[in-house]
Amino acid sequence: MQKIGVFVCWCGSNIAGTVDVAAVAEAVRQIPDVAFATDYKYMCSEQGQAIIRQAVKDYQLDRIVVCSCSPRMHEATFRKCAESVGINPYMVEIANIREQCSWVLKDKAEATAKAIKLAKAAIAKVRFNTPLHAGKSNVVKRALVIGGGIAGIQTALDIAEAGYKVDIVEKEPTIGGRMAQLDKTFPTLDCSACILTPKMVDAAQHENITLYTYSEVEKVSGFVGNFDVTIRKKARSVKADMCSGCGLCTEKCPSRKTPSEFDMGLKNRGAIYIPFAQAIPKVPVIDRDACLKFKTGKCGICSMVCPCEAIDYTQQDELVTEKYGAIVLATGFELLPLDKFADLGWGVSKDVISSLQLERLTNAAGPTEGHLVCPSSGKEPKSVVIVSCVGSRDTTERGKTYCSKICCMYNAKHAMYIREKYPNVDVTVFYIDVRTPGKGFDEFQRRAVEEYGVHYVRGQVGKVVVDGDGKLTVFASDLNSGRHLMLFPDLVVLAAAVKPAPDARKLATMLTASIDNDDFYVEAHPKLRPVESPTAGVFLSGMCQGPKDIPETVSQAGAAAAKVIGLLAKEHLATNPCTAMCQENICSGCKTCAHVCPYGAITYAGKQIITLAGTREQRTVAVVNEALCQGCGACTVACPSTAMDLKGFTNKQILAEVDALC
Amino acid sequence: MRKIEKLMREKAAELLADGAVDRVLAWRRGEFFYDNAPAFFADAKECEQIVYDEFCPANLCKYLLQTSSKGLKAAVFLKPCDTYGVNQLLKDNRIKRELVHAVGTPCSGMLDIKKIKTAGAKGIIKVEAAGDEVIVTTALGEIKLPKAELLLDKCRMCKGNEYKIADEELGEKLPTPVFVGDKFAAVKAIEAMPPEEKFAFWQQELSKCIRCNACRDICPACTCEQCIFDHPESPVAGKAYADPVEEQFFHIIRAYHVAGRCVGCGECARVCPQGVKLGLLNMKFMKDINTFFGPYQAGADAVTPAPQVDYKQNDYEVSIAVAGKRGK
Amino acid sequence: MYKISKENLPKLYTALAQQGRLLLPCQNKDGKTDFADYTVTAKVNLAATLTARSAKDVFFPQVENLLKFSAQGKKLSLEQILPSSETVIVMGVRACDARSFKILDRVFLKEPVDSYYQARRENTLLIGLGCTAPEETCFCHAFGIDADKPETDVQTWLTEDSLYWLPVTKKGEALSEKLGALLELADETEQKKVEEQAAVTKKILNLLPLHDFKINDKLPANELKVFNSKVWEKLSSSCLSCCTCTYICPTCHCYDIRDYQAGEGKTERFRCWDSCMAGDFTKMAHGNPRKTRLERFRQRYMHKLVYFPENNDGVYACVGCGRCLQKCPVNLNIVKVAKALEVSEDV
Amino acid sequence: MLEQNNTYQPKIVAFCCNWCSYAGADGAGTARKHYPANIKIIKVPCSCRVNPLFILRAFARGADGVILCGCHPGDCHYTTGNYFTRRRMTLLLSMLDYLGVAGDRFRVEWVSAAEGARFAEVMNNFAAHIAALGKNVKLRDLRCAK
Repeated sequence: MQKIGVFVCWCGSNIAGTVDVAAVAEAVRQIPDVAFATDYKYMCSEQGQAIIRQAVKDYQLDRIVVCSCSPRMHEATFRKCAESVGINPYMVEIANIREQCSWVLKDKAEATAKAIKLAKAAIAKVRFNTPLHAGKSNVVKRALVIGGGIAGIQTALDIAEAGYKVDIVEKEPTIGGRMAQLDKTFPTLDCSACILTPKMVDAAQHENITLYTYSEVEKVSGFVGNFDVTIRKKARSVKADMCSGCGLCTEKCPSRKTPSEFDMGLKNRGAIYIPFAQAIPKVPVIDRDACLKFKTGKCGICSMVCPCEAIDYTQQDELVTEKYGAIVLATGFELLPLDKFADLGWGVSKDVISSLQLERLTNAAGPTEGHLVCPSSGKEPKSVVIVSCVGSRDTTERGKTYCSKICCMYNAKHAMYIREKYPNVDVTVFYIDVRTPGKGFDEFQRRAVEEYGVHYVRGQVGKVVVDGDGKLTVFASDLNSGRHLMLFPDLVVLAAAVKPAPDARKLATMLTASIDNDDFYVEAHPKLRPVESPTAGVFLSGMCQGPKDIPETVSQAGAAAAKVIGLLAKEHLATNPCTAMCQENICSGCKTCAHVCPYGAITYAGKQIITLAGTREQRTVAVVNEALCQGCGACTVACPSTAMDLKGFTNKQILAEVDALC
Repeated sequence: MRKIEKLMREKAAELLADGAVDRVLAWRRGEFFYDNAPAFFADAKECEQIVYDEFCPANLCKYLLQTSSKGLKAAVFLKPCDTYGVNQLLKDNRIKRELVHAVGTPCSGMLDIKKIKTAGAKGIIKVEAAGDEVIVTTALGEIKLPKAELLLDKCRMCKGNEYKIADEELGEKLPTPVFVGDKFAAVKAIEAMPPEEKFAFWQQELSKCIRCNACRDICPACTCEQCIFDHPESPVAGKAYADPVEEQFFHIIRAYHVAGRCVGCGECARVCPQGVKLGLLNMKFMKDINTFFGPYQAGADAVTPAPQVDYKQNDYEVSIAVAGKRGK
Repeated sequence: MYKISKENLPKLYTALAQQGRLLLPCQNKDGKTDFADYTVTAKVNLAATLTARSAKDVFFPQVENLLKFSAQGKKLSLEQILPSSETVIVMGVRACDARSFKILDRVFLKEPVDSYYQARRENTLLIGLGCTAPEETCFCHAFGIDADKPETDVQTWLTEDSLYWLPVTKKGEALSEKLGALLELADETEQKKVEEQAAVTKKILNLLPLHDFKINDKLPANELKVFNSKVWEKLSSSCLSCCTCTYICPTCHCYDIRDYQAGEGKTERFRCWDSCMAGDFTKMAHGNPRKTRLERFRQRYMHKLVYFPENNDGVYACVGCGRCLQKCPVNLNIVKVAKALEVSEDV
Repeated sequence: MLEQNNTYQPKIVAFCCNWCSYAGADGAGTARKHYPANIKIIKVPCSCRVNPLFILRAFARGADGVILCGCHPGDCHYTTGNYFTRRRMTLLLSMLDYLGVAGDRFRVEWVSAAEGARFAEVMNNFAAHIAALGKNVKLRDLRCAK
């Protein structure tokens, strides 16, 4: 027979004031397997715990029930106490007779009766408790950062500074990401390159950081502390170790038909190219789809001009496998493709451009060396219209329902660029609302209006019509005055919505890191764990988690780094012992449970099973990875044969509680 | 159908003869003309005993569990509606695709001997379907009856003559009985009842149940190695209803467990010795799944995850299930 | 022999109902006929050849409570639950079902006597009904049962206009006396009518597909060979292991005893039908003696056709009611099994 | 308050997820928000741990009402748990209603850790609702009659 000890706490008058604690102890004493029951003023106090320890010795208790405050307060305390006298901490149950009883009830008889019920329920449960042991898993002291934009770079630098190895995987030929494309940054209007490139260099030169550019994550397995990752290093067709980055090849390349990704298609690049001057590494890549050598076999000019014989047409993709303790997702964003916005002139007129194109047009290192011109004519515009919320806060299927958050600020910034350099160019911004929370942000936007004389019109642009000789007419409404407007700008800038990078979904499945309906990664908890993904050991940095500006991105990058450092600093990870368990003799291997597991903790394996009938058979059954399982219990209900059960909350335990409470 | 029978015998013999399969799953003649029974064939010579006519309602797919678990490759003759069951078994990972040779078998609807008898035919010797009529030869002569009324209930819910899985097809597809009207009409009728009436209705229905488990054992969605109703440790283990509430539990849980798995083959209702209207429970869940989670047909393929293991962030709130009544 | 005209039957039912609890074949909402308590509104259907379920529930209900025990603190108290002692009259019992009770008696009334069964048996009075329209699934003759003469306290026959009534046992006579004027004496010619009708029934029986079906009487002698026969694998492979056959069978009589924890230390012990088809049938501490479907399937038919006759003067545990032929989901049945054994070289 | 003037006290079982609703219940306590004594809470890690079997068992054992509380959709500690709960319980509730047994005796509510006051409010409303319905006779196992 089990020997259960029940300890009823007064919590001073908090409980004893409303509950007849002695009566509770007396009531449970009648239960056959309750070997000892008592009450005391403060069970959590040292004296209180001493009473428990003594009772365990005197009555050889093997299970403990404490009737006290919420387990969220002192469950840990009493578990430790039990452990100190050789009882497994998971043989302790708490009956919450304060928050759920004395504090919500006034009538003493009523409260006492409820307290007794709750105690009986805890006793009923504890009968089925079994000793549980937290498992241990080691931690590989190396982190992987996926994405080499400002978020990835910052996270990597912070981790590296703390003394841990970090690898950055960037799918583009260079790190730097979107920020590298920008001209200036709000709200300070300092040059983007000037603040970014030093960080890029630091990252490249840091002894703890390894860069994998022009590379992609191919495969991820394992779990927190022990990820196995395969990285595909795409063939550059250029030997990085021999290349001096002189750029001769890129100048001489005869193929000039490919629009430059970096310049947002405002300029063409060679088949062999370096995205931009400050690229890191400053090693060109051959775009094999564009290269004549690869297409026709002829040409080969680059290898002829190369002074260091770095060109290698035979180079193959390379697969690198590496172990990591933590993974940071910093996959960033792109602009919503605007094909569906022909009504705003997109794709109809070259002079209807996206905000990122404007950044390139105003950027001194851009295709026009920073001269703002209309792409169609090459002439300076006389007036510019900026349209906010293009595809943002848009409930139609062509747009996104969320607010892209950064547009209001960069619209103001763009307006300022223009008015600063070309005071006689007239700039009008159409907006639904101007949203500029953030330090110095609202002031910034007001400066645009007050000092730079930018026209802000509250209203939507209905359509942008392009006439025969390419002239633009903007039809809009001014909601404040209720007037319909017709404008004739030379340039229209569409502030397109941001969306997560297209490979976010692919990575999410690889890492079992969930994404929301818009493909942004989901946080482990929207408020309390904003930089962690629900998958242990996977962290989020920057735009991939949701729209952010640079300051926010950098601070989140730091936060993610801190989390990673905290994880890598551990020698071992204690795994939560309340995990799912598969009763293999019942499991049919129907693979239903894996569908509902948010952590990819369930796999399947063929095993020799002794059935309940006593026969032996080879069957496929579910296997739970206890390091991954967080113990939510979704699988236990998904399983039709209840083969899946949850330690610490088994079917038997919960049903025992139900029976005791009804 | 006779033509198809010939093709079946040839196909079965051929497959067994050249060792393409170890077993063939088909039907064998019973004591009477109307009680053809599922049967395994291992010997090409035996295949002459294969029968196929309007009295082969049994869905053979569940027998694949036996062959597949023994590592035997089996050819199985599947009427269009039976193919859904095979997909479900595949989806539930209960059989190995490479051990199944699915032979699509045309069907124009199966007949219900009970209906023929209650239609007044006495001393029946032979029954044959001809177009939309059924010719019943009795000791007293021939009677012609309209086929539609004599079809099995499950055939009145025919899903059409498409095979959802088939490695090969026998002959030409046959026109299937066209089911007219709303297949959820009966469910809706019950939904419309006031609670007391619903309760009374189900009390009457479910109290018929003798817990023989035939519904479960024939069901292509009920393939647990160990059913919770048999597991000694399970909270609902039991062999009989010691209290009426258990009748409800058994049927709620049974229907719930096959919800999203139930392919709507109607076998459970067909085999129930007590005539419990089990279809009304399964159909209810099908209707709910379609209305609450979007259109779904279990067994239409072997991959689409069941609605219960899937979700949308903007799913209905639970109260939608009774929204009408609770005005929520 | 007595008689009572059809229009007076309701009077008869009421009179019988006054003598005790009256059960008789009634048609339910779905048109199925089963034994049910008589009520004025009940749709009595004596004409039905066979009730969906046999009448064995009357003596051997699917579930019956045996005792209760409850624990107060550390004390335990017991309470036995006895079967009610009310008189039960079952009317419209067919010859096959009537014989099944004799078979059950061999199980429950031999030492140790099952007091629950015994009490019910003693308190029950059976009114048999001769068959006039046997179905093609009938084969009671294979067990020497006379479909026209049920082994009951009272035998009755239904003709187009009247019900003929013949008390056979003391119990039967006593009942007939109680009914008094309701029953009028039947004269010679009328008795003839009944005999003619019986002759017709015999003719029909001889036309039915199973008229020449019989169980091979050499089965028990060849017990071991039968047990090891290859036919079992073939037969059992299509069996679903559901319990339909055992539950609708009038002679199947296995039961399980279970406890139900009603909470707060209360427990109820009840017995309920069990089935040799069930996976946990006869599961014991060491496990289950019959682990596979084949073994369980074989057990059922070995029991009916071999073991039972061996221990009961050659009486088979089957009465040929044909319910298994009607109800098996996959059309397996004792006839099929017996025939398979007949042709197998193991017998 | 209604449930106090009411002599009949319905028996109610509340399943609460550990991260939101159980904390919410604690919040109700800390804020001394009264709710009927006969509402008893069972802690589960996540609402998705609650098997329909538990709910049916509670009714069988004589519960007059059962309420299941979890994090608001989107806030689940395990990110997706309550999405599955929502689908499962929609089907269960629908079936209970279809059988005419307890369509109005079972409810699912999302209560966050911050909503202590709301927890009490939800419980009071549910208790009043059940009290109005009276005893659960249809889904209870008579052998458990107390």
